[in-house]
Amino acid sequence: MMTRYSIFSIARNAMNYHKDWDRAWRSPQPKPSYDAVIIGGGGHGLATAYYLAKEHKMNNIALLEKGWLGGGNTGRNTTVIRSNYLQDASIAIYELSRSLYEGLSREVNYNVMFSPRGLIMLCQTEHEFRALKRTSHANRLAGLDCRMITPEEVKQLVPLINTDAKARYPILGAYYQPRGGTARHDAVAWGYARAADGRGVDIIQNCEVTGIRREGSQVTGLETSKGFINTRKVGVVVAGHTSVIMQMAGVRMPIESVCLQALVSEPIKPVIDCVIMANTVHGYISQSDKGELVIGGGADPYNNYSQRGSFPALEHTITALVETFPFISRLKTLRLWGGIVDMTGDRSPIISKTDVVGLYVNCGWGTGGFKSIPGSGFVFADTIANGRPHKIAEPFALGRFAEGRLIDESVSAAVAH
Amino acid sequence: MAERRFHSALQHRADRAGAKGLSIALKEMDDRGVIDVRGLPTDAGFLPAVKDVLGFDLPMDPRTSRSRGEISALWLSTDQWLIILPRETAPDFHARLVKSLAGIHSLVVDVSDARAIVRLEGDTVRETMNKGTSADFTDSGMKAGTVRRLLYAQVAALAHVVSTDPDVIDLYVFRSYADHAWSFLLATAREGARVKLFGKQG
Amino acid sequence: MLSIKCPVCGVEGDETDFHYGHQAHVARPATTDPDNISDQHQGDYLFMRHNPKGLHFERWRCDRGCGKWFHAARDTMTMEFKAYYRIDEMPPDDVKKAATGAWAQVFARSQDGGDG
Amino acid sequence: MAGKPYRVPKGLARERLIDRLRPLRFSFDGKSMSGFHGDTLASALLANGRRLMGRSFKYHRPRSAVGIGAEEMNALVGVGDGARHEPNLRATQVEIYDGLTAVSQNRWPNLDFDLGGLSNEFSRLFPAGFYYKTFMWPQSLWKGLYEPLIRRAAGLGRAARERDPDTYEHIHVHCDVLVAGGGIAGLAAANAAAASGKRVILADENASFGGSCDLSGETIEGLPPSDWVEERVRALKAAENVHVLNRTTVAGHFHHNHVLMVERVGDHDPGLLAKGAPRQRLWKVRAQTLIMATGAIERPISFANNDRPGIMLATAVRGYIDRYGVAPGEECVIFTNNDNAYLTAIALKSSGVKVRPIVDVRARAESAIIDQARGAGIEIVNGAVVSGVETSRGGASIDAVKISPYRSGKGRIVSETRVACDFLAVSGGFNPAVHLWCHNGGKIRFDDRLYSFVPDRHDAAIRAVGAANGKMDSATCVEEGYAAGQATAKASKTKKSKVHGKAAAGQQSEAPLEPIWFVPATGKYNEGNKHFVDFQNDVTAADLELAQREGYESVELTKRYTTLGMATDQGKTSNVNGLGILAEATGLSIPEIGYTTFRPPYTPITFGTVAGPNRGPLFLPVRQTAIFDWHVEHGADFEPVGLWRRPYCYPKGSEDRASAVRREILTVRNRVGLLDASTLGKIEIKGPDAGEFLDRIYTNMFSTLAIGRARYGLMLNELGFLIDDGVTVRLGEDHFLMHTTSGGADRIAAWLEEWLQTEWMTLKVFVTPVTEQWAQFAVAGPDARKVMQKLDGDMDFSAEAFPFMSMKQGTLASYPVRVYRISFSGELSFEVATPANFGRGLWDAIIEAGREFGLDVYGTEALHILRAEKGFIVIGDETDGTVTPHDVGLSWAVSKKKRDFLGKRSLSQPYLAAHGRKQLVGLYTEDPQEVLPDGAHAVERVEPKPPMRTIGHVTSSYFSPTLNRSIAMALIDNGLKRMGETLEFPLEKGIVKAKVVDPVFFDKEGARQNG
Ligand SMILES: Cc1cc2nc3c(=O)[nH]c(=O)nc-3n(C[C@H](O)[C@H](O)[C@H](O)COP(=O)(O)OP(=O)(O)OC[C@H]3O[C@@H](n4cnc5c(N)ncnc54)[C@H](O)[C@@H]3O)c2cc1C
Ligand SMILES: NC(=O)c1ccc[n+]([C@@H]2O[C@H](COP(=O)([O-])OP(=O)(O)OC[C@H]3O[C@@H](n4cnc5c(N)ncnc54)[C@H](O)[C@@H]3O)[C@@H](O)[C@H]2O)c1
Ligand SMILES: Cc1cc2nc3c(=O)[nH]c(=O)nc-3n(C[C@H](O)[C@H](O)[C@H](O)COP(=O)(O)O)c2cc1C
Ligand SMILES: [Zn+2]
Repeated sequence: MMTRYSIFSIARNAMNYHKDWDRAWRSPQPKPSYDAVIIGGGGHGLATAYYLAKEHKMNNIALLEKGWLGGGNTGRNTTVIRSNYLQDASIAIYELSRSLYEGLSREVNYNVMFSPRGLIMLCQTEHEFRALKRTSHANRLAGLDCRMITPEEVKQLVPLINTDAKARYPILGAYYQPRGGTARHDAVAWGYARAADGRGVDIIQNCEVTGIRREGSQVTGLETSKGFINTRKVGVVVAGHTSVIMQMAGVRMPIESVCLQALVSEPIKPVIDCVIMANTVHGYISQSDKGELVIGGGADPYNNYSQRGSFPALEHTITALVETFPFISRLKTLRLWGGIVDMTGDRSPIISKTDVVGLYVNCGWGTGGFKSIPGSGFVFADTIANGRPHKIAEPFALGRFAEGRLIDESVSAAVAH
Repeated sequence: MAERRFHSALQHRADRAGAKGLSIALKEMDDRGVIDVRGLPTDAGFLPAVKDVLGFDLPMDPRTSRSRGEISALWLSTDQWLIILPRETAPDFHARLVKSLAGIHSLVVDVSDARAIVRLEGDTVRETMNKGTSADFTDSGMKAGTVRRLLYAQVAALAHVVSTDPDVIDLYVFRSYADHAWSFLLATAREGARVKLFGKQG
Repeated sequence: MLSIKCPVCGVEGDETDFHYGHQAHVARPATTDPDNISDQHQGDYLFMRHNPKGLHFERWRCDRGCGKWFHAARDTMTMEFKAYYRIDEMPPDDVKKAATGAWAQVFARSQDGGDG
Repeated sequence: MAGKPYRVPKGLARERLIDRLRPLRFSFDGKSMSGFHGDTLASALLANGRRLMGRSFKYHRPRSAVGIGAEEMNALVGVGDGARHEPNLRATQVEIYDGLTAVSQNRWPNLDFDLGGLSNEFSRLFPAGFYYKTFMWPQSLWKGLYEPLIRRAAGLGRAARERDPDTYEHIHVHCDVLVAGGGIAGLAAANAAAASGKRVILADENASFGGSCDLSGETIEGLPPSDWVEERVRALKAAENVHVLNRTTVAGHFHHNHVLMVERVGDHDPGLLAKGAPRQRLWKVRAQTLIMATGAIERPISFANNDRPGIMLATAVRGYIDRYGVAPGEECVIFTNNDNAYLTAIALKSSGVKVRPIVDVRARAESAIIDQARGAGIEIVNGAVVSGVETSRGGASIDAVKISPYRSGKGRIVSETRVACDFLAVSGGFNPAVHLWCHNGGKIRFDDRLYSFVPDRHDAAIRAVGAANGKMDSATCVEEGYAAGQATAKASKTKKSKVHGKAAAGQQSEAPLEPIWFVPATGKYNEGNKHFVDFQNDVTAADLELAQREGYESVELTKRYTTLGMATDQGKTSNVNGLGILAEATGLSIPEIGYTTFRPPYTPITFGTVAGPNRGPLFLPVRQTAIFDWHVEHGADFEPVGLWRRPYCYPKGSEDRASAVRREILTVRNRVGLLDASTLGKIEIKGPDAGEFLDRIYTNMFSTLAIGRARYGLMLNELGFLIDDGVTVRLGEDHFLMHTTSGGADRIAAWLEEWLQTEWMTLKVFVTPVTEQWAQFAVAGPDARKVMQKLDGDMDFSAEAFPFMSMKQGTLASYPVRVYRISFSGELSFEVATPANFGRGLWDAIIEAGREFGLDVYGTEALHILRAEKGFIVIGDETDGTVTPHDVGLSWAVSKKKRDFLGKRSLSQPYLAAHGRKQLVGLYTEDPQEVLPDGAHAVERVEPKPPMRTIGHVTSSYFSPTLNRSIAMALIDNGLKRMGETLEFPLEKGIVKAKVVDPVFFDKEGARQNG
């Protein structure tokens, strides 16, 4: 039984200079065989493993991560959390996720710093204004706590924003989710990892899956850099690398992997308290608890696995934000980076069984899946455990592409961060 | 019959004939006409039919142009050219070209009003261009006659290197963007912001 | 910022002078036989994409040059362009040989390209 | 805080960079101080005896400058007032000018007395990652209490509040060779490359060139370093093929050798800004070869309280004396594990600063430099370490250091000797600055002579030379530079002229360095003592060990758990030391531990520079029609439509938007209105296969259209969804003119080209966009014909001669025109097009001619309501990328005859062909005055509270002045089957009921437009 984290345990450990903390998670060698194996140690994979262990009492399971926990997009995302999507199917999973975030720190006894500081989506053209009004009506009737606000209210929430009515893209209004916000990205991965480990899940880092073995249509095991592992249930949760892994099982995916970049400014005293998204100009910004402005924008167009993007996308975003927040002109960025995101044909995720028995896939979160980690893990675990889609996961099945049953969020004029 | 009124793209800019405090000279060339010609050099008859009206051969090499007297032909693509000529002669030239090309697969359009043309002149013209576009204007390959399509100041544009000594470049932008391009030029050609690339430095 | 060279007009420029056209050699079923296309086939044509980590075959448009579409073979890890070829062409043989995974199957399956 | 001002007496030091004849005044935290031209803020502060320059991030420990350049992590200050204030600048790189104002950061109430310092007292409670372990209970307090506290404590400097008054610009440049770094290696490389006629750019972040060669104590090709540098720079500046840039940081290296550089044009001299210079310039460079000559960065050593003000890097100390004639104190102890720091001892001595012993980790070390130091009478203690410091003034100043015997390998310190001194020079060796090398994925390998990483696998695209490549002696640096420069020439055809010969510098043989990552403190184990690794983020050796202990083993996890290397200096001085400590903690080797990813920028760059000229009015282009000025003159209320600005309406006098729009609509319905429709997309399409082509592009038939006639067409994407609509006219047998939506103009032109080029290559069709060639106006209303006839022209406008959906060419008021009888308002309407430069003239003529008929202009909002009254759809309002023609009642426009057109097959995919999809209907609210809000959703059944199942939403909703009641269009599940039903729309304010009706609200039979 691992020590509970609390102010008291910290005080106790301070006595002898923190030399007695035990490991947050073990680093076990893989067993020859597991009841189920999750591929991918990002937020979605770790959450899936945790809920498999907790909700479905599957304790003989492993999670394989080719690098380090959270080293994929979970460790490099701008942490915007919201649930104010347009389509019913999206609202269902993102709101489940957001509500799980509310209690996550205590659920996993690890402070993930979920900070529902409020999220503002600016309306900067009549068209965007209409689109977000439409979303607001849909969300209200779905029971979400969201509302349209006036430029004056925006100014109150973010005094340093440029609300000049003669601006190139004047702020006509905004769509506000008071309990949208951010969380500490690494902590989400680490918290789930520690809690899953506590429930017996073998979390195996530096273990790359190199092949998927099947007998007929049934998965029988995985080849990995640490040897062969027998299992008849595999959950693939590898985001940007989905096509690569699924190819190992001969399954083609409606996905392209492209680079999405982000950057942070030097830390400064608080200037922005909410998350602001300016979708017309492809920029969004928030300020972390450490004081950096965390900034993201649009993805590069071309297929890319290098985790290094092109500058124009960032230049476009920064230019837009300097216009929206003139005061940042003399602030500086100290680091920029990229991640490989998995974009589907309709920009909505895939949570699905496949034609290969025992092979499940959870991907396509693209530029917007940090916010969905708890919900996605919850329904994916249920899907894997019971061998049939969870209600909320159903609409996100692979079959929708051949039926034309798309879940198109671009409709709501909001880029999906 | 009432008399026609003509308004060039930059008519409203008082400084369109020349602004102060710049490191180069700028002016709008509103007396040029432009004919867009499309056709296949592989179609027997196309090139001769154009030559009959033009008086000389269309340039076939990418990014080049040919000129005779008041008329220039600019290469745009493997099947597209712009003919630049005195504005008042454009309608007649257009009519004659259409006639000459009758029966030959082609599309000839008088687009004299579709673009604004700004002439840049001075010894930092190339640097000024490179403040707005990634195409390499200091390259020795950019000799007189060169035609280059560009993204200039976020806008689709075309540059025609008219001469290299002195450095003269005609910048073409679509009419609706003329005001923006002009403002961008004024901002980046400021004397105080002068840059001279690869020259002797003090 | 990628640097790209158009095989049609030879212009070399920043990626911002070009337009990305995604996967190359996707055959449009309706062009060949509009009356007999299964829902699955149409769905695959619209959505299923090769997405290799490594050598990829794609389309670009020479926006700021001749305006023509063309093909390119590019490594999605190193970004290195291995070949540029015209829109009506298949990749040069040496590059074709270097293809792996789904692409190798495509080129094996049909000499005339098209992996409907 | 006092402290004796200290400039070394004139003549004792070379003072290479300052000019004592040009004194300057500047202020720090409001206190006026003096310095000399050439000083940096750091050198000037030290000269003024101001050692305390900042506070650390987490524990608010007092800090002073440790370095002398980009590596500085402590001395971060805010510079400038008001709108020009910039936080977090390195005092070591800020060149002072007369009147410069600077302030310290992250302290309250002031730098000397900072309450934040308390956190240092409780620091034991804040180990790495402590916040992950607490503040979880109760949940509500996180947002309400804990987080606000943390946020207030966090952050360094403060942001300006107003708009930045300075200007920025970009420049693109291409070169054969870009040399990053203007030290001797870079200068040599640039010279060699230039000699071969290559186009060369040399950039160095400093004001002056030469890098650290002046501190190397060596001669170069027989010359004193500074002379050699001067000669080289002069040669480069004289060359026609070279561009030399100082104050220019090579910030990032991207794919295909794309390099970003930031030139600080005016930061050092407000006078230049006044003369119109941009403050900073972003260079976007495409280089054939990048030569990285970025030098080496010295590393500190981790011992107890090694962060105290007065503890500096050895080369920095040497630099302050040699370049600025500034000594940080009066009595110095040197702590080193290599020879280089001996040069500092010698330099101090010769400048009259007392040098207490050189404490050398190495049990024995012999070399020329060491002898030289000994010869100068400097005491050397071998096999020893500095194990701690004695401080006063809350740690702000040093009184003495503790020296202890040391045997390599970690053991406890048994004895210690106290040596009084007021500052300490430390050298733990040098790390090649490999940042640029790694930005784009370049590999590095561990060098066990330097105990650091050096570039691996050079190629034609990127090479490293000099200290950046692990070469620490001048001779080799210069040779390597020449060689690399010449190598770039190999490829070229350009003739090669003779390149400067081999470097002939007496290479100083150095005694090998002995790595030391951690110095144990005296007494008990290291409890409570802080051995800093990352100074700015207050990351200690204990934090790194804790991360390992807790299982954050990967160096990437350790980094994120402890924030090692994540501060504004990005670990320039701390990363390798951190790896050393991790290696000792885990028993692994440093290569086994690996290293974290280097990312751009090398040093932070301002957002203003990145935005460059694209701000304010130049942020994005505003597209203007030929009538734009008229609209402005007549008080148009504009709205952005794509990049265009279009008049939303033209309020008169005190009119508000709504009443202006109502007036404009009634003008059109009752008299005649004029609209600037120039933004409509126009594309000429010609060729023997033009008709066939249009049949494949549109859902309906165009090959059958008669010459001179017009037809409304729909375009789908391959998914089967509507993407554009518009009227296409047949100009001739093989010649068409297509109209697209304003937003669609460019997109659709590209769309047509794409299909012609990539799919239907055999079709003989040319496509030329002509949107910008034409100004186009709609003259619409019952009196439209009268106005047209009033304008003298050569066309017969009678209903018989000029029927609905036909076109004519001719002249009107002397202007050449194309006239189309098409209508988006439902009224009798003529759309008149004339070449754009005649647009304004014709516009004025029409207004003139229309005056007697009460003609007036109308804007986009009136247009939208007029079309809504007629039930016409707007792409983007009624459609959203998921809507088929059948959904919006346009099945009549979808040909059944054609075997194929874009999107046809997808229309029969199961879900698109399914029954009960959302279908377009009209809505009449029960209360005719009640206008449904845009996007309002109808529900299947009203529930006491959400959730309620929605069945569709309002796509357009207006109050119709014509019908004097509200009208709306909506996409409703199975809508067509619901005609006559009453739907319920629950709004915040209550439920609104509306009846489902035909979406054509006005003039169903079209008598008016056809008339
Ligand atoms: C720059 C950026 C900004 C973003 N901003 C936001 C935002 O603001 N809000 C939001 O909600 N979302 C955002 N996202 C999206 C979000 O980060 C992702 O959707 C989410 O993190 C995906 O989590 P994941 O666990 O599915 O994938 P990942 O976190 O990428 O985890 C996948 C893991 O699989 C591992 N793996 C891959 N191949 C193998 C193999 N063969 N064997 C073993 N393991 C393997 C990888 O190493 C990786 O650790 C952003 C993404 C990026 C890149
Ligand atoms: N630091 C030391 O005291 C030390 C240690 C070893 C060697 N040396 C001596 O240093 C010299 C090494 O010469 P070198 O030329 O290889 O290195 P250098 O350090 O002398 O010069 C490198 C130059 O590049 C600049 N620079 C670094 N990164 C940059 C960037 N991203 N953009 C722009 N400029 C950048 C630096 O400011 C510096 O001016 C030799 O004389 C050698 O003897 C000194
Ligand atoms: C929300 C967020 C905040 C970050 N803040 C910092 C920071 O303050 N300093 C820093 O050096 N990096 C910061 N990073 C970036 C990481 O250092 C790193 O670049 C990112 O996780 C991608 O990993 P990689 O660069 O190692 O590929 C931050 C990343 C995220 C997602
Ligand atoms: Zn081309």
